[in-house]
Amino acid sequence: MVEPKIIGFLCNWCSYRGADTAGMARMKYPPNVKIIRVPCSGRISPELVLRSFREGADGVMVLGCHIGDCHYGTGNHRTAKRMPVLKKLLEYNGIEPERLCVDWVSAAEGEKFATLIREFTETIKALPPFVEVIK
Amino acid sequence: MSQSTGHYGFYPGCSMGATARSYLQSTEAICKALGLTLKEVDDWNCCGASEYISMNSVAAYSLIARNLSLAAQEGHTDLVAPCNMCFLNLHKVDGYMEKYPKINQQVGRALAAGGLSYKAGSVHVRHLLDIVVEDVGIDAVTAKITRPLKGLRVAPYYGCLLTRPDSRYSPEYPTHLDDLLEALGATVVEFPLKTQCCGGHMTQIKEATAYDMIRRILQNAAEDQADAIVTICPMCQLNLDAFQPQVNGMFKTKFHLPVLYFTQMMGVAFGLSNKELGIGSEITSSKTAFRKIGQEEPEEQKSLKRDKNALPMPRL
Amino acid sequence: MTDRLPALQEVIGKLLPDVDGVLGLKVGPAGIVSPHLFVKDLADELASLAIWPKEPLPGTLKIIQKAHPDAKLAIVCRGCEERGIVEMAKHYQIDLANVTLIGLQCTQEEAEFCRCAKPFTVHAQTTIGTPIAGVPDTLTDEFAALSREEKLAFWKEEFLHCIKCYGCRNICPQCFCNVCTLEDETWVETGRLPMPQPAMYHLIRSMHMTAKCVACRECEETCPAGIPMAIQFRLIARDVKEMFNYETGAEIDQPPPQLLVLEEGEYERTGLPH
Amino acid sequence: MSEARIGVYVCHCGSNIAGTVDVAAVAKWAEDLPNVVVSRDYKFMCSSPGQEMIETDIKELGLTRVVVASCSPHLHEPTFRGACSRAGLNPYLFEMANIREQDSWVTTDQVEATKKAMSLVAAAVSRVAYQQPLESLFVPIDPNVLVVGGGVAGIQATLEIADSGRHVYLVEREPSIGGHMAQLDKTFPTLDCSACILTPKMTNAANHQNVTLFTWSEVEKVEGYVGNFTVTIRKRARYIDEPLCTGCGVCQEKCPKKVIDDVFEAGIGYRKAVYIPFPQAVPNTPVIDRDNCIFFEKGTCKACEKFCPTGAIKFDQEDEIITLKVGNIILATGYDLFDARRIPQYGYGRLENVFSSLEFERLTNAAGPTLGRVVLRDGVTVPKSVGIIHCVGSRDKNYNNYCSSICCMQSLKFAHMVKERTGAEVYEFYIDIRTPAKAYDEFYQKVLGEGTHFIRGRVAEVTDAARQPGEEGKLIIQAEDTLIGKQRRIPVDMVILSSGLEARADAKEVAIKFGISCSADEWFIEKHPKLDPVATMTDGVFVAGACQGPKDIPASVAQGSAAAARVMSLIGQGEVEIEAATAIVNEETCVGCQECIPSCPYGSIEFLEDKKKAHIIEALCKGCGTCVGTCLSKSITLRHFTDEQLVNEMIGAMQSMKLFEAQDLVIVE
Repeated sequence: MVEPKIIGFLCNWCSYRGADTAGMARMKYPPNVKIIRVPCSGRISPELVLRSFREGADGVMVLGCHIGDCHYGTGNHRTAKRMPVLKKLLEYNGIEPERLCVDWVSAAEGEKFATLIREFTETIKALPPFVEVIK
Repeated sequence: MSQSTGHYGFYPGCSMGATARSYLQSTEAICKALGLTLKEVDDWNCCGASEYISMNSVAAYSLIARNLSLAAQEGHTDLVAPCNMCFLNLHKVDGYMEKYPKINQQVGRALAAGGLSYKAGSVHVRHLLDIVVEDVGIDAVTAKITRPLKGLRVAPYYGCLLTRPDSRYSPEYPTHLDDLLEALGATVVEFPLKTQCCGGHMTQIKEATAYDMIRRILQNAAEDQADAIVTICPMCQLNLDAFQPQVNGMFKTKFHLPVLYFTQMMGVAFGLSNKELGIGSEITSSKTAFRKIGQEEPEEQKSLKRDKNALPMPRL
Repeated sequence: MTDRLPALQEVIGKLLPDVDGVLGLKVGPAGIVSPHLFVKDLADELASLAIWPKEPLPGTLKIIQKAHPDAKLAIVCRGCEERGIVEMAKHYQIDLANVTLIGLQCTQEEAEFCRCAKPFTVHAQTTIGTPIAGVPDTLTDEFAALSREEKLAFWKEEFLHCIKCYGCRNICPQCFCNVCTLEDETWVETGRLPMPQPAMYHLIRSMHMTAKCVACRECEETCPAGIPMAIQFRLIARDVKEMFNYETGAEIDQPPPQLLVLEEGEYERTGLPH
Repeated sequence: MSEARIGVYVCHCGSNIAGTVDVAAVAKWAEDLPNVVVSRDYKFMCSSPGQEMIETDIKELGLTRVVVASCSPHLHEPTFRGACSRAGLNPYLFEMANIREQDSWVTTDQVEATKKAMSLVAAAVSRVAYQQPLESLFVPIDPNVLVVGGGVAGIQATLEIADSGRHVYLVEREPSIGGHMAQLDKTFPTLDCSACILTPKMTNAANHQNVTLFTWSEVEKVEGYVGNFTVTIRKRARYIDEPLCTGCGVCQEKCPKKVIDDVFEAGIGYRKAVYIPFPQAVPNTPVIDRDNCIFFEKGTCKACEKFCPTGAIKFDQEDEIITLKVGNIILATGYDLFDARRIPQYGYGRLENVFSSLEFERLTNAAGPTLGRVVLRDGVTVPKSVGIIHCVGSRDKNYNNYCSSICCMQSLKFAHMVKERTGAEVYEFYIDIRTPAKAYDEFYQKVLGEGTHFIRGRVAEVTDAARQPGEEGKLIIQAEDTLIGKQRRIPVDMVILSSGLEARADAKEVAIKFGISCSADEWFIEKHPKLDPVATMTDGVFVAGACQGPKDIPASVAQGSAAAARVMSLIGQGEVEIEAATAIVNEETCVGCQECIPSCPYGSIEFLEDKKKAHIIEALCKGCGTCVGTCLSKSITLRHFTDEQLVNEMIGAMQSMKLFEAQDLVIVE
C-alpha cells in the first residue's frame, strides 16, 4: 500500500511545541506527516487546506491550542468555526471528511500528539489514495 | 434516573424467599407507600453468589447474564437488586460484557444457546437503597413519615460489596444510608466499620475468623451506644444477627444488638405494623430497641461541651 | 407571472415623486428584460415594467449607491433579493438607511422554479402579491441522500462541463470583492479545461458562500452548462443554521457567525473533538 | 524568486540527528534543489564554528537565503538568525527544518527518517525563496515591574529588582505578605526559626523606597505586551485608613466577634473580625472581614471605631481600582495544600486528632494558637505517640501522580519537633525517603538517631475502631510494612498527614489573565523545563516559586532571584525587539467588508471611514494571522507567513514526497 502523504498545519505556541515535547520524550510515530508552522491556527484559511489536497495530500491536519488556551486569546475560535464547515464541504463533494483532522494539542501533550499522528495515519492508510480522485 | 413512572425490574434473589422474608415484606410495604412498582423478572435464576464465580467464571457470567437478558426482554431499563451480592454480580457482569469483548462474545454464545441475547449496558443494575435515595429522594421519604424514630440510636451498616469496586458513593466512607436514617429521625452513631466485611460465607468455612470479624462490628456499634444496626443486605443481616450468641460465647461479650433492614426502619417511620414489616422474625429481638422511640436519648458519655482551650476541628 | 404587474406599477408610480429612482425590471426594445432605474420625469416608462424573468437587482443597487451614496432609492425585491440586501448591508456594501424595499412575493410557479424555501419578503413595508409557503428543495435533498461515491461521481460529471466563465461569480450579489481569489494562480489553475478535480474553483466558492448565500439560485440560472452548484451552498447553509444558529439574510442586526467568538454550547454542535 | 542564492546546512547534532538520519545524503540531495548554491552537513551547526561556516558562506558565496536543518526553531532560530545578521543577511531570510524533534527522535526506520528529512529540507528551501527582508520593531521597555504574590519567591524578586534601582509594584491577595513560609515555625534542615529569617526581608520589601506594596489586592486585568503592560488592580477596602493606623492593635482586642482563621491559622486557630494575620504582619494595618463583622451584618457594635485612638476606622471605604504601566511581570503566586478530606479513609475532618501538615506547623509555632505546645485537639493532652504519614495525595494515581518534593523533609522536621517537645514515640509511614539537597540526608540520619520508627508502606486506613486490646481510645494506623511483608496496626494518639502541594485553585484563570498556559496539573508552564525554568512562552511574563511546580524554600528563593535577573537584563537593554511578522492590508483589493475587524483578538484593526478600507495598527498587531485567514479576497498579508510562502512550503514537501514515491528511492548505506 503506498505510504499516505499528509500535511500538518500546526500552531507555533501549542501544537508545534506539543510535537517538540513528543520528540523530547522520544515517542515514535509514522513519518508520513510533514509539519508546517503557522503563528496561530486562525491563520489557516480553508484555501490552504484545499490547496494541499489539490497538490495530492492524502490527508491534512489542522492542530491548534485547546479552546481558551490560545496564545492570542480567540484565534482558535475562528478555526473551530471554519473547519467544521470545510469538513462538511468535503463530504458534499464526495471526499471523505476524515481526510481533514482538526484537533487541539497543548504544549504539554506530547503523548496525545503522537497518538493523534498514529491514529490519523492509520485512518488515511485505510482510505484509497487521494490521487485517484484527481484523475 | 429510571423510568419516570417509578416502574422497575425486580431481581429478589434467593434469600428473600427464605431467611430474608422480612426484607421482602418490608420492601413491598415501603414500595407501596412510595408508589414504586417492582415487577419481578419472570423465571430469574440464582446470581451465583461468590462460589460459582470462583469455580468457572464464564459459566457464572452466562448464568448471571441470563437474568439481564430476561430483564431487557421485559423492557426494563432499570433492574433493582436489594441484596449486595446479587447487585454486585449483576452490575459486574454488565460492566465486564461492556469492557471485555472476549467475555461479551463467550457469554453471548452461551445465551444464544438458550435463545437469549443481551446488549451490554442496556439494563442499569441498581441497589434498592440507591433507588430510594436518588430516584425517590429523601424529601419524598420524609413527607411519608408519621412516626419519626427520634430517640433511637442506629449504626448504618453498608457491608463491603455495595460501594466497591466503583460506585457513585465514596467506596471507603459512604453516607447516603446515614442521611436516610437521619431523615427518618433516628440518631446515627459514629460507625467507622460501616463498610468492613461481616465475614460472608466464612462462617461456614472457618468460624473463628468469621466470629472475630462479626465481633469487631458489634463492638464498634456497641461502643457508640447504638440500639440497633441497620443493614441493606440479607447476608450481613444473617451474620450479624444469627451468630451473636456464638460471638458472646467465644469472646465473653454480652452483645444484644438487633439487626434490621433499612426498609423495616422506613416502614416503622411510616407507621406501618410490625407484622407487615416482618419485625419480630429476627433472632436478636428488637423489642427493647423499638421501645426507645420517643424517649429521651441517654446522656452522651464523652462530654460534647468543647473545653475552653480546645482547638477547632476542620469542617467536613 | 404578470398578474401582480398593475399593482406594482401603481405602487412605484406613487413612490416615484419622493425618491430619486426605483430600481426594477423593464422590457427592452428587443423584448429582453433587464434592470432599470425608473425616475419620476420618465414615469411613462412604467408601462414597460416587467417581473419575469428575474434578475438579481441588489448588485445593481450596490453600484448605484457606490456612485451616489446619498441618493434616496427604492428597489423592487423578492424574498431572496431582500435577504441579499440585508446580508450585503452587514458587510457595508449597501447602506439600508436610504433604501425603501418594495416586497414582491413569488408565486408558486416562481417558487418551484427556484426550489425556494422562503419565497416571500419579511422586512419590506409595502408588499405586492400574497406570500406562499416554501417549496421543498427535492434536488438538494435527493443529492444529500447519495452515497459518498455517488456524490463524487455526480460532481465529476457536472464539473466536466464547467468552462470557467466566472458567470456564477459575476451574477452573485454576495460576491462583491474587488479582486477575486478564484483568479489567483496560487489557488486556482488557469488555462486548463476541463478543470482538474477536486475543482478548486467550485470548492473555494462554496467556502466563500458560507453564511453568505441567500439561495436566490441566480448562479444556477445563469450557468451556461446548467451545473446545480447551489446544492452545495444550500447544504452548507443548513449546517450553518444548525451549528451557529444563523440564517443568512434573515435578521438585519444579527452579525454573521464568522465574525463572533464561540458562544455557549456552539462548540459542541461543531462535532469537533473535546 | 529565481535569483535567490540558497545555502543549506544539515546538522548532525552529534548523534541526535546523524544517529537516525543519513545527514550526508540529505546534504548531497539538497544540492540539486532549486536555487541551492551550497549544501553542507556539519557536526554542530549551533556551535561557533558551525555559525562561522554560515557567515563565511554568506560573505564569500553571496548567499541571499539560508536554510538550517537541525533542531526545533524554538531552540536555535535566534542563534542562526544572529549568525545571518552578523554576516549582513537580513535575519528573516533564514528558515529552519526541524529534523530532530520532529524527525530523527521520533522515527525508528533510518531510510524513512532520511526521506522525511529530505522532504522537510525541500519544504524549507522552497519556502525560503519567497521570504522577504523585514526590519523588527523596537519598543521601549517600561522600567517598572509588577510582582504578583508576596511569598518568599515574590519578596526575593522584589528586593533584587528594587535594589537595582527599578520600581516594583508588589501585589498580595492576603492582608500581609509572607505567604506559606510565614506560617511555619522551623525550616528544614537548619531548623531556623522561619519568621526570624523571613521578617527582615518582609520589612525591607515594605519600606524600600523603590517598592509600592498593594496587600489585600488582586490583579483584575492585564493588557499590552512585553515592555508595555497596562495592569488594572483592585485594592479591596480594608475599612481602615492606612496612613492614620499606627498598628496599636486596640481594635483587635476590643472586637467581640471571634472567627476560625481558615487561611493563616489553617483552621486550627481563631482571629477577630478585625485582624492582622500574625504579629509580624507587614503591613501591620488590620483589615475588617466584612462577612463576619457585626456592623456589616446587623449595623450595630462599632467597638473598633469607638476605641481606635486615631479614628482610622472607615466603614464607608470603597474598593479602589488602580491602573499601572509596567514593562515586565513576575508571577510568584505559590501553591495550595492538598485537602486531605479527599481521602476519607485517613479520617481528616472526622477523627479529632488527625492533623494536616499546616495545622501542625501552626501548633508548633510560638505565635500559634497553642503558643508552640504540641497538644491534641482537646488543647490540653500531650500525645505519647504520634504517626506521620508521607505522600498524602501525592504519588497516588487517584489524586496527584507527581511527588510534591517537600513532604519528606517536612515530615522529618515534624518527627524531630515532636521528639524534642513531647518525647513521644514517633512512627513515620513512607514510600521512599527523598532528601535531595545539601545537609538533607544528614538531617534524616539525625532523626533516625533520635529513635523515630520508620515503616515503609502506604497507609491503608486511620481508624478509631479498636480491635485488639490496647487500641481503645487511640487512632490506629493500618499499613502494610513492605520490608517485613506484614500488615501492621500501630495505635497512636495523634496523626499528622504530610499533604502534598497542588496548584492554586484559580491557577487556570490567572494563567489566562496573564496570557500564559498551565500544565495538566495546572502548574504554570515554563518556557523550557531545563534551560529556561523562570521564563514563560509569553515574553515579559516570568514565573518563580511553587506556582511553577512543587519546590522548597531555597529553590523558590533562587527562582525569585533568577526571574529578577531576567527582568533586569530586559530593562538594561532599554528596548525589546518585537516580532516583525505583523499583518498589513492591501488597500487596492480591500473592499471594506470589515469581516477582519472583529476577528482580531487585539482589536488592532481600524476602519478608515474616508477611504472605506481596513487598516492595521502595527504596534498592536501580534502577528497571529487570524485576520488573514478571515479575509476572503486575500487582501491582508502576514509578513513572514504569507500565502505564497506557506503554499510553496507545502508544495516543496509534497513534490519531494511524490518524487520518493515514484522512484522508491533506495538510500545508499
